[in-house]
Amino acid sequence: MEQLNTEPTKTTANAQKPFRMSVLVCAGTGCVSNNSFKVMEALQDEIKKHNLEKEIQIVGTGCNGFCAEGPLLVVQPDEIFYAQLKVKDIPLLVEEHFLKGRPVEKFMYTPPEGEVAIPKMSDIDFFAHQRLIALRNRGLIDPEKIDEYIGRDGYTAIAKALTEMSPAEIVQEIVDSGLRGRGGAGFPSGVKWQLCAKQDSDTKYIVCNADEGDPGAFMDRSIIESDPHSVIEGMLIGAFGMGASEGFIYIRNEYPLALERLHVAIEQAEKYGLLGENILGTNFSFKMNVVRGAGAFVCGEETALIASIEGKLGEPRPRPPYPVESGLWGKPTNINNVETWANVPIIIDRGAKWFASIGTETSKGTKVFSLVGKINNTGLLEVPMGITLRDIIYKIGGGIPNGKKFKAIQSGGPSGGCIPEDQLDLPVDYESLSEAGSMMGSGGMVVMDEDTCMVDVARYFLTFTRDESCGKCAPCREGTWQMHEILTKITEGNGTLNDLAVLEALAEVVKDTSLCGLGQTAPNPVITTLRYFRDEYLAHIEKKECQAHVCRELNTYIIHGDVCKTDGKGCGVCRRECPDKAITGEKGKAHVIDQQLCGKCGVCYDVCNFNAITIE
Amino acid sequence: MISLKINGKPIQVESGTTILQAAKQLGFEIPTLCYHPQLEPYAACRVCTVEVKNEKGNKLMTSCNSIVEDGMEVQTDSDAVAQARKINLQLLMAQAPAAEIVSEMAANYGVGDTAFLSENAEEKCILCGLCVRACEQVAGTSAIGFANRGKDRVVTTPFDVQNEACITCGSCAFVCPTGAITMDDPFGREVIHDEMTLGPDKAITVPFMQAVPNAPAIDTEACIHFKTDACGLCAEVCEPEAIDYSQKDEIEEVEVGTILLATGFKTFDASRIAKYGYGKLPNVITSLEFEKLSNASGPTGGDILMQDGSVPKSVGIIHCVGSRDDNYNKYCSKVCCMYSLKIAHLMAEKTGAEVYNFYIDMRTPGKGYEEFYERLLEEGMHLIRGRAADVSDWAMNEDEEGKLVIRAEDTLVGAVRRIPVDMVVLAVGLEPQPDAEEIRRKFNISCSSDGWFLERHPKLAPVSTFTDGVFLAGSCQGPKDIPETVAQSGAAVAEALALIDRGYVELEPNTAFIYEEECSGCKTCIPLCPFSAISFVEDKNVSEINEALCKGCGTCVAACPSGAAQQHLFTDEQIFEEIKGVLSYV
Amino acid sequence: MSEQFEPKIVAFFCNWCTYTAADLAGISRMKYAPNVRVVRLMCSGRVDPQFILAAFRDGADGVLIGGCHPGDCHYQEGNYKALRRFHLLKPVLEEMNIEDERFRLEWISASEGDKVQKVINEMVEQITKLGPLDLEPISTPETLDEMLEKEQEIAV
Amino acid sequence: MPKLKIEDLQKIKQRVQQTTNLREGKSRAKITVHMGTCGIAAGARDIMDAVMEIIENNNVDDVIITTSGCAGLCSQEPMATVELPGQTPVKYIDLTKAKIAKIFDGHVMNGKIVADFVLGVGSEQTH
Repeated sequence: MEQLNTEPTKTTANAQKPFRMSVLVCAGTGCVSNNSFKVMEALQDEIKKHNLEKEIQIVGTGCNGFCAEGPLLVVQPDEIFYAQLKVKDIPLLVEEHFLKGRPVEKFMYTPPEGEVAIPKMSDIDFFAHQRLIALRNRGLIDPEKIDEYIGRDGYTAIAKALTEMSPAEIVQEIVDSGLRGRGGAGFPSGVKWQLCAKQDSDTKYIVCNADEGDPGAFMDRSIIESDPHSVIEGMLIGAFGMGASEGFIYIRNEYPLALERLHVAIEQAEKYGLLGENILGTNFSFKMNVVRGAGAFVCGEETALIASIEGKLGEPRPRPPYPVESGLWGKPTNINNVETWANVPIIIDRGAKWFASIGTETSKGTKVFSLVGKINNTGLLEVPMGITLRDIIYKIGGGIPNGKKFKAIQSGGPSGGCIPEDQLDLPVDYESLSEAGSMMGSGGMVVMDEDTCMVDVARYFLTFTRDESCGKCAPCREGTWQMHEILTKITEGNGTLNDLAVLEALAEVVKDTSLCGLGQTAPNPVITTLRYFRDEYLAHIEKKECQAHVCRELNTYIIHGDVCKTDGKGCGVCRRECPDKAITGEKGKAHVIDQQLCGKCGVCYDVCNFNAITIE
Repeated sequence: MISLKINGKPIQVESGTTILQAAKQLGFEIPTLCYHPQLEPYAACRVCTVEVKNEKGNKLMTSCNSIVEDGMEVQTDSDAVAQARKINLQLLMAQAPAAEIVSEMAANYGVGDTAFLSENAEEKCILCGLCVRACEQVAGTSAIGFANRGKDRVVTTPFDVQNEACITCGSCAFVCPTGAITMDDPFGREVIHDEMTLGPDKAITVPFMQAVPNAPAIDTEACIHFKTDACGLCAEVCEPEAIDYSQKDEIEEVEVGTILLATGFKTFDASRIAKYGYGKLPNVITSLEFEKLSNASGPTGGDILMQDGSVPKSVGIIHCVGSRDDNYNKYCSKVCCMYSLKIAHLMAEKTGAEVYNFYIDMRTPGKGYEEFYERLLEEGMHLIRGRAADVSDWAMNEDEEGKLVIRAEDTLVGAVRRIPVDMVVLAVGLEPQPDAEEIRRKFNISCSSDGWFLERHPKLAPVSTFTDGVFLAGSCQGPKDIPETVAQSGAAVAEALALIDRGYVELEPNTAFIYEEECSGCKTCIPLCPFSAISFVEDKNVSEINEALCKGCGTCVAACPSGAAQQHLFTDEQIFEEIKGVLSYV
Repeated sequence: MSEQFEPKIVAFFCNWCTYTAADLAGISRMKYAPNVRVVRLMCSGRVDPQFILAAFRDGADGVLIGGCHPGDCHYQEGNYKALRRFHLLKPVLEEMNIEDERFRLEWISASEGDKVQKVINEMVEQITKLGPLDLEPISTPETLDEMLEKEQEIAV
Repeated sequence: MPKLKIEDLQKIKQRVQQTTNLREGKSRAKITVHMGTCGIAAGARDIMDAVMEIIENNNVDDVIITTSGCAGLCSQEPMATVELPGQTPVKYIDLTKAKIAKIFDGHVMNGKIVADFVLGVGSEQTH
């Protein structure tokens, strides 16, 4: 980390000469795991070879959002977007575009159906419909350089708050903005801040919940990786507004890159006097701590998170008293999600009216979603509230790959529900998603196509909540386990109608009597799949059939003799691979599967490259 | 005050009261499993769920921890509540099939057996956390806690290793609703409140029903508050707030004219005779422990039970344990034969067991004692004349299997016999109190060779001692039974009252005195007097003896160089003459 | 001496322990030699060294003092004083070549009747062996003037 | 490290303004130096360095320099196009260090096209 100099520099000798080009390489975890660091090294070497290092700046930014196309980079100022780069492509790219200024079409992004490459990033559908507020700095700044954050109006909000606004005004601004919790429940943040500000206690705490336990959700990770200072500045503003002097960022230990960038950001902020004693010369002080979560999903729940920070067993305790009244070590504690905090600085900067103008009547502002599953443009997107699910899937998501049909979209992680095709014109906001039986949740969206078995999906999510239940209260500890057993029975073809009735009754009771959010929302996958895909359950029970052929015990594998004989010439590959020795036949002749012996493992179906085998 | 309605009935309660407490005041029973009035509510079992209607609409809430709010309408038995309770109870039944309390509670909610799968039929623990909270909030040691998540959640000690912090106070076992925690101590440490030991079962008890004063006292050795400064439950529940932990034992100095020593006896420690197996073999008890068993207010409520709780079918009573024995006490303890016969009779009457008495000589010295002995013989009690050799659980044939075998030589038959019995009562003899030596020195009285206090004269002054004003009563002076003790106590009190009533004290006739004119004031005598009876008269420059203090030992007289000090009845002349006299005859 | 020599022993017994022990020996019909003539005193502390010398002078062949065991004394410390005087007196008696066995101090508690018997018999047997105590006749005590005259002769 | 005051924030912003503008594409003018193979041979490289230096000296933070391929007129290399927002791009030909300096402060800084070095105005038709 080179020495940061803060004095305004004239063009002194060692001063940073202005660059003519910035190559913004995505260094989010997604792309890093796709070895984008090696791509950056290659870029550095090539630039040195053409001794362009003084003119062209290679910058590793946070997650750019378009994970499906990683490793990727954006060349500014021409705003050219290159995708799926390999190390071997770099020499050509550097010479052609960086040296000779001729963009290389071969490496550009071509949309799935379209043939023509789209050079400019803003023209690509994936980016066009998004509106970046929480992710305003993503892909534009190097997260490990505080100056670049300040360059894009960073810390002006806290400066404005400390000098021109009173704590009460700050809280009022958040109330007027209509900002609601981005963690999932959507509790109005302004109200929460007012409750905490009202408490008179000399010690109050501010907590940022970066536990993000939902599988398939990586919004908080990307925000911290691309723009840690936005979270820090948000917390500073909150602390000043509510009168807190110490803050905790509770972040998953499974996010090493985000953790490292957070520590770098905090260090730099402390060096600049933006954290610690009398910030920016005022008498406001704020100490920031980072606490690493030990991997328990339940610690995403407020009171369990508090117990975990206090060093106790991570298990929730009944509310009231709510954390704003008595949280960490009994002191008033305000907990908000990473995305909520990231929105705060810009609300203070641009004002509540501007923020309230975005989104729907009851859900203001934008929401960051991580779009995953059977979708072309897997990635991170931030869209204004009120956008329809259909737009997200088709306009931004680029539709379903391999021409498969859309079946359902699961929002809100394991505690969310599955929403079918006919509900896709639902505007995305807190109320409508919960009416549909799901919930906004932290923002994970899993798209499922026709090859997904909804019963198996419910079972998969129950496996998760069953293992992550803290085990304190009986309905959740035992209920999730029992629901999972019943669902397994159904997927194995032994389910009965009585099982279905017991499952439904149990799901309702677990939802109504569990102590904390985990238990109360764990049955959602079951309840929504039962509501929208009841026929699939009945098919599994009565007809012992799984249309999606996912539940193997219900599949029967059949070799079509003619295809096998003519196309496959009885190659016998399936016969050799079959673990149960259930396939008979000689070379050149049609092969047959003995249904009694067949263990339904599906190997033959996979290995036969003449698709002579089908599943009934 | 908060006003709300429960099942339609209005009620006003203090703010901060929980719904459960308010319901109880109205007499509505709400089932609970993980709730205990003395512990913080934990809301884990969810069985206390009730339906609450307030402005936000209907919601199911747990009543044990939810605080009442104004205008709340609570239903403790709506069908939503019943359904939730039924499913939750079935879940708990599936998790802990062996927990009777859960199946009973489920039964009166019309749940036969659980609709859910259960993995371990013996499981009793429903993870209610009462034990963990008791250990933390009552015992103040937090020796146990929860570990793991979800279905693998267990109550255990850190790293499943025996935790030194555990003070075996038994709070966890006491509070466990399903009996999942039992009180055995694999590490041989003293278990304060093991059910079957005959020690006190609580740290605050009335020692026994007839105790005087008949008021509970705290045993500071066993009380948790004195160990970890936590608990304090007794003070909490005592309405008259009569409990004051700061009280300490006080030493009071009382000026008295007479002292009556009645320090009693100790029973012979039966474990000193290894071969009788007391303390090692189960069901070998002493006669005093038998008394505790047969005592209606004892741990077994008067039933004679063996350690495993069953009734013995055959009992052996061994006489003269530690008495009439060269290795232990030579003397006969006088009372054992009669109380052994009483024990035999009680045993036969209460358990109908076959009773065998092993005696050397059946001593029935009192009024009606012999007749009692005759009666027992008619009742078919077995008597074996011979000191029991040993008691062992080593069986030589089947019917001795699992029994205690008493080996004794039957001198009347002239053969060694082996009697298998279920229980052995050792008629332990009487011994002076262990601190007799210390008491003796303090009161300046002497002891007989076997440690009993020595009376002034066996015939002429049996209840007084060499020190005037100190009298003896009861078995501290020698083994005796209750009638004799009562009689002797009467005598001792009479002697004491006589002394008190007289109003004056007879001085020793043989006190010392000083001839003033002879005394040269050399003060040799003054430091010699242990009773500081000699003082120095400054103006006359002579020593002077205070006759009331002088005990009359004459030590000062022997030391006086000038013969100024003399002793009544033992003057020098008298003694010289006496010496001449004794030497004058042949 | 025609028949066997019978020693005369004077015994000073303390009233509370040794005297009672002797009484107990009597009650228990224990046989011990009659040679002892007992002088009862309230405590062994009352025994004045002069009594011992007077006894030897008046023809005693042995002197026995009997007291309570240390710590048992009815008057708490009497026997300790006796012990001190006993040790101080021993060398004086040796000067007068009175054998050691002739003067003994024994602690005998009230219950040790057998010990009284043992000590007495043992002492009588020893002194019988030693034979009678023959002290040279001491000249009659000089008057004050005779002493003064002697002084002058030496001085000259 | 001196603790920041509020005004320092503004100063730091100033300092990195160039990088931010570069990345946001906000600029007062855009100079494109044609770096085809012939262009480079004809000395486009020096022109590029010259322009970089001028920008540094004048502490101008909102002028963008980019390169592009050969403009087609090899004889007039090295060439550069100057484009002000909302105005038609202007191509300058046969550039030398001195000429580009004049163009910079004439056209870029003051918005006046330096007529005598101009080849033509407007840009080629692309498909």
